[in-house]
Amino acid sequence: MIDFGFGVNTARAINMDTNDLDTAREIFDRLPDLQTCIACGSCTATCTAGAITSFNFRKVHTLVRRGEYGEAYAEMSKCMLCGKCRLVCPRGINTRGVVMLIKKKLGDY
Amino acid sequence: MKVTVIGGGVAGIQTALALKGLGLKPVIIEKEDTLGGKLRGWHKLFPTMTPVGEVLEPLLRELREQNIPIMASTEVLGIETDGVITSHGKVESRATVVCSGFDLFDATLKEEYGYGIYDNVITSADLERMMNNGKVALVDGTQPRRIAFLHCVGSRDEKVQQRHCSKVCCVTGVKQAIEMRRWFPQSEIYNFYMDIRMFGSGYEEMYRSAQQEHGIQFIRGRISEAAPVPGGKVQIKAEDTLIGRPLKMTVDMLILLIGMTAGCSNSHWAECAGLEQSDSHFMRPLNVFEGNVRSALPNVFYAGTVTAPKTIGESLNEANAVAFRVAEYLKGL
Amino acid sequence: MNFNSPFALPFSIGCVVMFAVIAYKYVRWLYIMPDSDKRQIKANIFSRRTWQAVGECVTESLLHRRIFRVNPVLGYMHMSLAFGWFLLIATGFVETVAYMGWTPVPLRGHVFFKYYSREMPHTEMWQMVFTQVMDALLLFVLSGVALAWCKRVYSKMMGMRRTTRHVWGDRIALTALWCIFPARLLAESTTAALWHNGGFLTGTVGSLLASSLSVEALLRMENAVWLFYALALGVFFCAMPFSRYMHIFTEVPLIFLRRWGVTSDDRPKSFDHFQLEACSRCGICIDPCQLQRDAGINNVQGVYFLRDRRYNMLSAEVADTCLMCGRCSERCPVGLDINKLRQNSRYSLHNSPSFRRYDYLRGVDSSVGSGKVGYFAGCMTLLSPRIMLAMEKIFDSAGEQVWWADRNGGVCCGRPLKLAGEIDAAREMMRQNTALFVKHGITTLVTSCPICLKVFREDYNLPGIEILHHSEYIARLLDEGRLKVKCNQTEYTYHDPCELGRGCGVYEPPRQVIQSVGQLLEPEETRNHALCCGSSIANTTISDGAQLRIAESLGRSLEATGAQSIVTACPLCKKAVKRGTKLPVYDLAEVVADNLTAQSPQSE
Amino acid sequence: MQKRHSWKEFQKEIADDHYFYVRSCIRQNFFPGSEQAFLNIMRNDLGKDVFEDPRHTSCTGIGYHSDIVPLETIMTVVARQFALMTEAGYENLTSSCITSFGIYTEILETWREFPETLERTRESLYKATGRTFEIPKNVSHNSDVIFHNREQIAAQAKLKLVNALTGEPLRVVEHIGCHYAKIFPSKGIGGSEFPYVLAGMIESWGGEVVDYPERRHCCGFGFRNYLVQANRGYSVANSRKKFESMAPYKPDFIVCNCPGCTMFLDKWQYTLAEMEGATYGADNRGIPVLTYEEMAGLVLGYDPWALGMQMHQVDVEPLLDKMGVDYDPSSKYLGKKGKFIGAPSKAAVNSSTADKYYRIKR
Repeated sequence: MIDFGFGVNTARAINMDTNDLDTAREIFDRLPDLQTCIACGSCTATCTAGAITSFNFRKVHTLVRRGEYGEAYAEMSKCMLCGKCRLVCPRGINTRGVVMLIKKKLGDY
Repeated sequence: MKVTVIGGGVAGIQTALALKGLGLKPVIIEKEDTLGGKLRGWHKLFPTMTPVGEVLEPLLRELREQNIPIMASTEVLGIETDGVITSHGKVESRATVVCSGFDLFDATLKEEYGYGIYDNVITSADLERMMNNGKVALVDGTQPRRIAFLHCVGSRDEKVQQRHCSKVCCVTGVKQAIEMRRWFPQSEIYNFYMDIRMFGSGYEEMYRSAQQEHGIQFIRGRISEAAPVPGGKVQIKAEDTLIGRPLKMTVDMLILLIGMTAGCSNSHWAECAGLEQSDSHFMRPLNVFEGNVRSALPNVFYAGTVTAPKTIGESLNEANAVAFRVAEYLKGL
Repeated sequence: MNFNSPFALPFSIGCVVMFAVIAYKYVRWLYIMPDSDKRQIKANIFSRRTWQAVGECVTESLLHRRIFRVNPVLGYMHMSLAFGWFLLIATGFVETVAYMGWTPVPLRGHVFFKYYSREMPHTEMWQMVFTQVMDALLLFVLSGVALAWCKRVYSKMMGMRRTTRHVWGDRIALTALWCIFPARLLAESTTAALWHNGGFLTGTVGSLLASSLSVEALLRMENAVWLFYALALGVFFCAMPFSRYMHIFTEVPLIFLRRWGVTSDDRPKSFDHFQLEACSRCGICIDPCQLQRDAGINNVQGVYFLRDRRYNMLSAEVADTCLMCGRCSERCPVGLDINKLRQNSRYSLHNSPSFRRYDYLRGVDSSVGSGKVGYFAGCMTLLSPRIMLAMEKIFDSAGEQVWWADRNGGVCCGRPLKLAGEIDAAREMMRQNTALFVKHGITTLVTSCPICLKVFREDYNLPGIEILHHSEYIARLLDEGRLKVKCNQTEYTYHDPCELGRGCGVYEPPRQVIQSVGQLLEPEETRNHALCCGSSIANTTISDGAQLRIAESLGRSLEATGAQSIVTACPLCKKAVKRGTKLPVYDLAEVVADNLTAQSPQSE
Repeated sequence: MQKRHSWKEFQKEIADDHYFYVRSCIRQNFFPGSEQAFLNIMRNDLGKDVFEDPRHTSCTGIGYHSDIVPLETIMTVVARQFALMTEAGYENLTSSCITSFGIYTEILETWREFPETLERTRESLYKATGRTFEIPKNVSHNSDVIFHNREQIAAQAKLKLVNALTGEPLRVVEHIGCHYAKIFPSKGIGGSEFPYVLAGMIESWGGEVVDYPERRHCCGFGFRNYLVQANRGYSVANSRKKFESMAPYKPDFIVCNCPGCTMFLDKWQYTLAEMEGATYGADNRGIPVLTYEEMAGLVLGYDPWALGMQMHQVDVEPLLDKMGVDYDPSSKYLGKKGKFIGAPSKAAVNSSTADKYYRIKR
């Protein structure tokens, strides 16, 4: 391989054809409630960790649902599991369960 | 006293029945050879999944029992104060109710979605037809494994001069997604939406069950273009606006949820009777409050989707309302 | 006397297997015990605690006092089997010695003495007494077996709505156990029929047999039934160390180790084996479980969790699906610390070393105010501003200078992560908060969240800082006269938060506070048996619907008191209970703040 | 499957004869044969009058799009080209370059919208050179002219865009170039969404157009993106996106409208092969990239080496073989009078059997 003094940029598009969606499917098979997210952002607004760092639960779980797992484990690891998000979720999603499940499923990433 | 009802869809039929119930003599003028309008092309109705026949059949039966005169295959050429001029001569009447309904948006106008160009790009109306025929499949007869619905095709779109929201496509998309899940339990189903407007009773619940029980995935973002890929599939591009990144995927079937556009006869009404159209080309009612079924002319009334996109229930309500207004008007003469 | 009859062979094999396996297990577990535990044992082995342990062994392992408290019939059933069998063995041993003198007799000689002594005369008065006593004891045990059969068919008789669903190994051992004593009765009765002896039980059954069967038939039968008896014993002994009956012996070392101060820990260790294998799978823990009662979850209760973990088939789902309310441990007849075991199982399943995970916490300090008293609201209290305002009013009224640790958002106390098994991550939060408390020089730390309270008391090292729940703090202010409240006739009922009551043993202070402002009505299940609200932070698996059903069930029980409003002392409970009832739900602080009298004296 | 027909709604006027010809900077350097081929085809095969003034210069479009040349300057440069045309007595401009075509169109539109800029330009040009000019009657791109005459070329064709062995039409990827119609859709045949200028040639000459998802995507040139070395990864990434999208259709070749696109779609294939080991054509080779003149030239029976096809990064021999072009492989690198012009080292995207992949010494 030749070094031309620049690298090829990676594509930014979420490619649903090449992304591995099996893990995502396993996650919402276990917690179908996650599918009911209407992206209101309450979870992120109330987040204890989100007040201190850039952690965005809504965005991370949406990425995971699209098969974008890179960073998801590291991001989810910022969660303190305090449970405020679960109390404010209008859809009654078991957000803490989602955090635990995503960390468990994506531990290898 | 004689009242002309232009259009034999649900609004027209119910208007005629309600007028008859108030002791008036309605006559229905329908340009097609059968009554029922667009409803005949639908399969099941949201949000209760009621088969169309359960709504349409009793209406038609009632119409027969009431012996309401029907002029089918008749075009209306003009509306006058003392009657309506049709392709089969003049019909004398003291009042006219225009129930000429809406047109379906022509999806070929959004050429970037490839309707009429790529095989497995269909509209929501095509899907209803397929379900009525009892066979939903790809063009080659196989089962779709990945299905995408696109909301707002021909609605809220300046590019095709459709600024308005068609109101019913959101819930139709949810309804059809659930029906597709029942047809193809193993498939992946995605709905691409800009906003999900679940305004009616039971709609939100249906939306939630689509997400939770039927595993329909909702992606916020409008598909910008579709392109064919080998094997009869279609590659679509959108932005997942909740993530803020472009997204592309290949689907077996792309279903365009086409909106309601103003009926093609509306401009004719404007010309021949001096009635007013709104910016969206639907007929403009006197006002949208207590005058919502009246036109600017005292003897011309509206009911149903001639004035704006409406659900079947809303059209039926307007039909009853307009009968009351017509009776009130005739009494005052 | 010749003890070499072949029928006893299964029994002998069973004995060898059983004792060998048990010895191997105990030696291994003691050997791998951490040094700290070994030191603990050495320090306490020659103390009063050893005698207390002996006493507990008698009252619990033999008499099953705690089960009697749950239900007398159930207690009797367990006692008759355990104590009855023990007495049979002990009395049988004495009987053998009485007959044979101090000569070496193999174990089977003691157990099958009725067979070996069948040709001996049984005419002496003391011999008759032994025969009758042994028959009485056998009847005692048989009555227990009969009750056990009944329990299988109709468990409500013993106050249990549900019984354990057993695995196959347990079923084999159980079947063998149920056969042992009827087989013994049949064997001894057959011998009694042939030799015309036996007591009131075996003799009577024997004469019935003699009257209906020929001698030849009886002779053939005798060998067969003794073999059956020995087989039942042999099978039971072989199965025992691998089945739930391991608890019979294991409870004894457990009691001693526990008395000597050995406990389970945040991370799994050797002592856990004693706890796991001391579970008799009696299933008493199933009924109190609200997941079973209200949410229809039937495979996660203490008994199933301990079983799954013991057989290395514990799934994350079983380990995680638990409210950790502690109601099961309150009833456990063996006194197992199920929550601790579950938590350290979660550690094995979920803990991931943190490294740089919480780097972003460093230096976070959004506290306001200053004072010797620090108030840590906790994440959940931040979602309940009424509690915050009430606390502010109380502090003002008492003239307290307060440092607000997390009024503008803070760092979680770490307990949720700890309960999820992520101990290392939780330590990061603890380090951060500890540094914050020390930095601001407080001497009293008040929190209105029992979740925080428990972790502050259990895991934080805060020398010189007194940790109080706001219920304790308010009770103290009232005692000291620094707060003045008016007492009215409102009838309140109080919901004990799990983490505050069973978790920290704080039952009285909230009650004192409520009684100072109104009347207190206790629900049926209260204090250490209080129900959980269902939203427990310890659970990450159950759905919103399940949480709601639990809350509604709790709501019904609180409404049944006839009280006008519900008071609790936990922000999470407050939110959860609110969903399950139409009654107003208040935090303790709100009730106090609403009833403060204006002219409360400022403390000097 | 239905064909798209909406391209017919986007038509433009193309002059029939008497063209003033302006060249492309990139093509003169990288595909000089193509410009010569255009002149030959126009003059010899189609019998048209094409005039070229050797004094004409770069339009300075690359400088303009890289923020180096100001608008006033480029307007004056363009005005000078028009002055040369006026002086020669021509009214129809035809440009060899898409960037130039875009520039001419943009400046004419600017002058139309803001007549004062036209006056200022006339002034500047007169002050600087003493020249005056007329606005051209018709501005077209060379490909428009070829498109205009495609049926005549088809009538004179010696070869078709057909696989000589199987008789199947060749599968052709066409790439229009952003500045052809994305700036002024009405100035491109078929508009910006469904451009037809190349597709029309391909269809007329017997080939089949590949409609692939990234058909409208930019090649990645982007001026600044390429000119700054550190940004080139972005440029390559865009080309890669197109290659990945077209590869499943197994195209026989790519035909380009724009000098920059031709260069990048050709050369980035080599770069990607070297950087990522990725090739997109048959047999793990590259996909040949042709200009429309080369395509027309092959159809009209020109010798590929006379068309300058030895200048390509991706070897064209597999395509020539497929089409049944009669050519002499050994004379590939022989210039005029049989002089050896030098040959490049073998690379993964080349089709000729290479002994080994070479390494460039840095």
